[in-house]
Amino acid sequence: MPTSVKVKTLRIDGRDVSAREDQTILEVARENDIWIPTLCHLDGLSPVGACRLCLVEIKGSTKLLPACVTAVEEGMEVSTQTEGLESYRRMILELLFSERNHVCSICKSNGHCEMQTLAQRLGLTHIHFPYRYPSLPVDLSHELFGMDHNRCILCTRCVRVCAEIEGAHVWDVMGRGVDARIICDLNQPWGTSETCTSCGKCVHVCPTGALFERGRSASEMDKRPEFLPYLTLMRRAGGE
Amino acid sequence: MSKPTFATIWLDGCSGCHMSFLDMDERLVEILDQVDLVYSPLVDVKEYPEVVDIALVEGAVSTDEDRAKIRKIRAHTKTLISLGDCAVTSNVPAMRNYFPVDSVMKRAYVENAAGGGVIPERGLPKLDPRVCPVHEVVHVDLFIPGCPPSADTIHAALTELLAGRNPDIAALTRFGA
Amino acid sequence: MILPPEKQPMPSDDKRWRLVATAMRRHGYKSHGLIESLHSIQETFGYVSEDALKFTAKMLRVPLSQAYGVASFYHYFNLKPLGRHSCVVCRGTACHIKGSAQILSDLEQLFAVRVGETTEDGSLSLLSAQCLGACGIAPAVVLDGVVMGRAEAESIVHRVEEVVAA
Amino acid sequence: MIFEELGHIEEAELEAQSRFERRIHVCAAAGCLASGADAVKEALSGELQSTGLEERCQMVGVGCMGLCSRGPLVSIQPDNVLLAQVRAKDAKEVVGTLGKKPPKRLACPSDLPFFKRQLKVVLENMGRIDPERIEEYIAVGGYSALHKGLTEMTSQEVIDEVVKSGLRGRGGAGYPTGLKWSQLSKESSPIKYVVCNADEGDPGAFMDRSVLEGDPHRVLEGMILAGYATGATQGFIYVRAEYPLAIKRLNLAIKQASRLGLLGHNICGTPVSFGVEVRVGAGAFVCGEETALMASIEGGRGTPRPRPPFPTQSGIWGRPTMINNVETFANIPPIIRNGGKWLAEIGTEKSKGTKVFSLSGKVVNTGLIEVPMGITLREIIFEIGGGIPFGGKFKAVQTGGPSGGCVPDSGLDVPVDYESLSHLGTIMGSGGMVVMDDSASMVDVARFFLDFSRHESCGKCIPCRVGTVQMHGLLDKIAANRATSEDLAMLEELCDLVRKTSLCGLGQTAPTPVVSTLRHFREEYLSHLSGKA
Repeated sequence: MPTSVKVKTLRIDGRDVSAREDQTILEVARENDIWIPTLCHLDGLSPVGACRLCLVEIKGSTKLLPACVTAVEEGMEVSTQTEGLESYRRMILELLFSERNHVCSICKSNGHCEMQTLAQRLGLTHIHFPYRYPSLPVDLSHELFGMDHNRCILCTRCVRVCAEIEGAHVWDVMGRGVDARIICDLNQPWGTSETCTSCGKCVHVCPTGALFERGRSASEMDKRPEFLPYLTLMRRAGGE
Repeated sequence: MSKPTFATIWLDGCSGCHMSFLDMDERLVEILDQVDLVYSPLVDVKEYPEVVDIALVEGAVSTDEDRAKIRKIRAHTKTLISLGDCAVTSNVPAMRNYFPVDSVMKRAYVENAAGGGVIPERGLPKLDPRVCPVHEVVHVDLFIPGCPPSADTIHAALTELLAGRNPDIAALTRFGA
Repeated sequence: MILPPEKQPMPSDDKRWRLVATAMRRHGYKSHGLIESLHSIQETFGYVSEDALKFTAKMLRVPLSQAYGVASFYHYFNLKPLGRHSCVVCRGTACHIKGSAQILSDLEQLFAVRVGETTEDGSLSLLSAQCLGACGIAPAVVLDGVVMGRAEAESIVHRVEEVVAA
Repeated sequence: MIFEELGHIEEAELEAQSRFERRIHVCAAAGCLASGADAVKEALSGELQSTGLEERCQMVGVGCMGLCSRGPLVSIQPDNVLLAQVRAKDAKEVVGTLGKKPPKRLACPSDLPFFKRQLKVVLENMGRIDPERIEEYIAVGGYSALHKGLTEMTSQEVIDEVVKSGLRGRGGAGYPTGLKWSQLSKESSPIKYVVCNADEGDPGAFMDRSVLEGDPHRVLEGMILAGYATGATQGFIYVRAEYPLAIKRLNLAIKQASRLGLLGHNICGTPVSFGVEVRVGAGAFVCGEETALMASIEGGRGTPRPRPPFPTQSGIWGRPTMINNVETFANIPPIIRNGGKWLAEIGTEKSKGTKVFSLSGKVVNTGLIEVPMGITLREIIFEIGGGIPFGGKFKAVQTGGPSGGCVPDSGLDVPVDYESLSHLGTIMGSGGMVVMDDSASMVDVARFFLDFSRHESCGKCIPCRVGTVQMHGLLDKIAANRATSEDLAMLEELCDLVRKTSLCGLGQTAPTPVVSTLRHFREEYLSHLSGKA
């Protein structure tokens, strides 16, 4: 550790922990085996603080703060598992399930889906908000991969991995609000993209069954996002 | 004291949850020792009894008939349990929700029928424009997701309930399990 | 080889592209000029076409998906050509209180068009604005760029009918 | 130009004006233009010409005179005559009665409570000067604050005066302006930005629009002073595309100021440099949120990002950036001219100065008003506004647009300031004030704002993106008398969730219209629950 980096001590859920000053609450929590749920966050991609699942309480602040982007501070007292937070997290997940058509039983990622796993871990047994049932397309124009917008949660991991790691920036978000959608190039079928390198990184960082490899059947799409931290580590090492 | 009364109900679902229920095999006997099965597709009772202690509902609410039925059942049931993803999330049956009812009917009875079928005018319950989970129509006391929930899950949930405890469902199953 | 922006070919012989290119040059062909470029495209052509987006993306070296993402984020940009006439009904609070919803629904009915869309014959685009900031004269309607204040549902609908028929 | 020359311009302009016996001011702001002010101005000019009076009477298009509901407005100086609802066909009569008793049917007494109860600081030049001529601004003392600031005061002294004035951000949240300025000034980055937020998107608000259209140089002057005080050399004005006239006049003002050396390198021979660029929004309410606004200036989708880092730490292109609202900047020149203490004497303990409101809805006098902080809502609505038209009964006043709430009759006597409005469950906001009579349904009002919020949600964070849609759905259900008490409970649960967990201010305040109407008009909601209404 370079000498210029200072160490800070803080409390997370009553435990004293120490951290480098440039670390986020999420990083420190994970180092100390304190679990904070996340969906949009992925090690190796820029943080966006969008899913709001990692919100934590900080003593002295009336606002809930996203652990993924909040830097540690000396003497900070963080609570990650209060009853209020748990209830908010469940409701946020419920909103996601109600937003599009997540029919888990027939999903390629059934059993390997981060959202599904989170729902179970947070004790969600049903969605009490009314389902919206929007009519959304499935793009099967690419010869290797598919995109099912019904299962997309707009975490933008695909957008970020493609722009930040692959450097192709095939994906972006169009529109806004509940009508926002992930698009390929000029909102065109994936198979017609001139910028896609068919690297498949987007597929493997996708937390749900929205992006998948073709030819897989229900429950067969196991994602391997582990390449990412490795890749970013190697790149950083290469750059030094 | 008499045994608690028990019912199972089949709305819009594939009956997979009932199959899973039957998959409890010999444990069924153990369960049935503790309850009085008073109403079910598995038994030949036409009228829903006045009071049922525990009822398992499989399937989503798809038709006017389902709707009327579940309302009536709710009124006569103490603990109503949504069993399986169709009841809990409306699951596969709700995949017709993106299409208007008449095109769904046409697809099923005309386009997919060999030799030009017709949409039957009688004997069919009227499809609701939108399939919905049971709890959007009536109050539900417990949710057991899964497609289908495993026999172990059903067994564990029923055992806990019969022992007067509240089962920790999320520890047993999840959506799509 | 990537051509510098000055050397990029125009999408067509249409001289108006030069106006657009000038707007881009004003921002040094930098990606932060994207929204300003889209403004100039819409001002010049009335809408932002796919060709225009491709051209902009190339000139400003912005990914295609980003150009589309930005253009579709801002409701001021039309990604489809507008009708011969346009009618913008303000949906701001003051206009709402004074009955703009009625004006909108009357127009929708009369011209068989949904707000945000153009009639089949291309004669009228019916649009709405969140607030035109003309609350003092609510309800406000903009017909072909002219603001009409204190609009009465009946007279407005009549006026639009006249203009479209003319 | 050097600063001393400002005096020459002022003299020349006053001298030119004194050659005329009279000035006819025709309102050239959006409201009156829509009522036909252009045609009135043309007709009056024509009439002056044909009567040979054009040498003796100067025609001036001026900024908003406030009483938009009675436009087009014409004022004749120095006779202090105000004419309302003037039509082109009235031109002959108006010109014919110059210097005499004005036509009775047009005359509007200038001692109406609408005018008398106001206190104009920000709007002091409105209706007095031609916003398209910098000379007129200079002739009423314009740019003298800049002169004073840049030549007689250190940048710290400028900040000190702003701190002393107690001025708080007029964009809605009321953050102390001086504090923000000193935060930016402490940043060591060689490049810093000052941004004027003119993305006034609240439905029911047109204060910023009127200021930009009626007195654009005042905003520029405030921005240049901010640049000097904080060490920023580049400014942006982010204006909504829906305000084409404001954009035109701003660009013109920038051109004029640059020509005189009041903008650009080495302003008037001082070492201070400051440039301003107009950036035009494109129809996204969320861009009024400062981090979204910055994303938009960078050319991207206007989606907010979490704070910290705050813009003053890391803003546009990662550089320290300070964002103030139009009205905030417009307050700066008088503060520097008269000293911070002068402004601090107006208003309440915690809210200093005046506030501009756009008064609209079911009220007799709709238009643009400026009042001292601490005035009551009742005075605004019933004295300045003239009460409810057609003998209607007041029900509620909505302030703060989609982030604000409704105040019922019982709250009308509370003095207007940031804190008291917040106690009433609403916010000061940027100044939209929409009056509703008893024909308004509060469920419908809440539904209207949620409809707005769900359409304006950027979609980045889940609670706002989906939560607002679910809330709107529930309000639909309630309005249609199909909802149950569980639905109402769900609505309240969503209010709490969206407020506490959304990423930005838009989401965090989106539930306010529901929360506030539930607080003050709960029985109305209850009467809609199924089987009851």
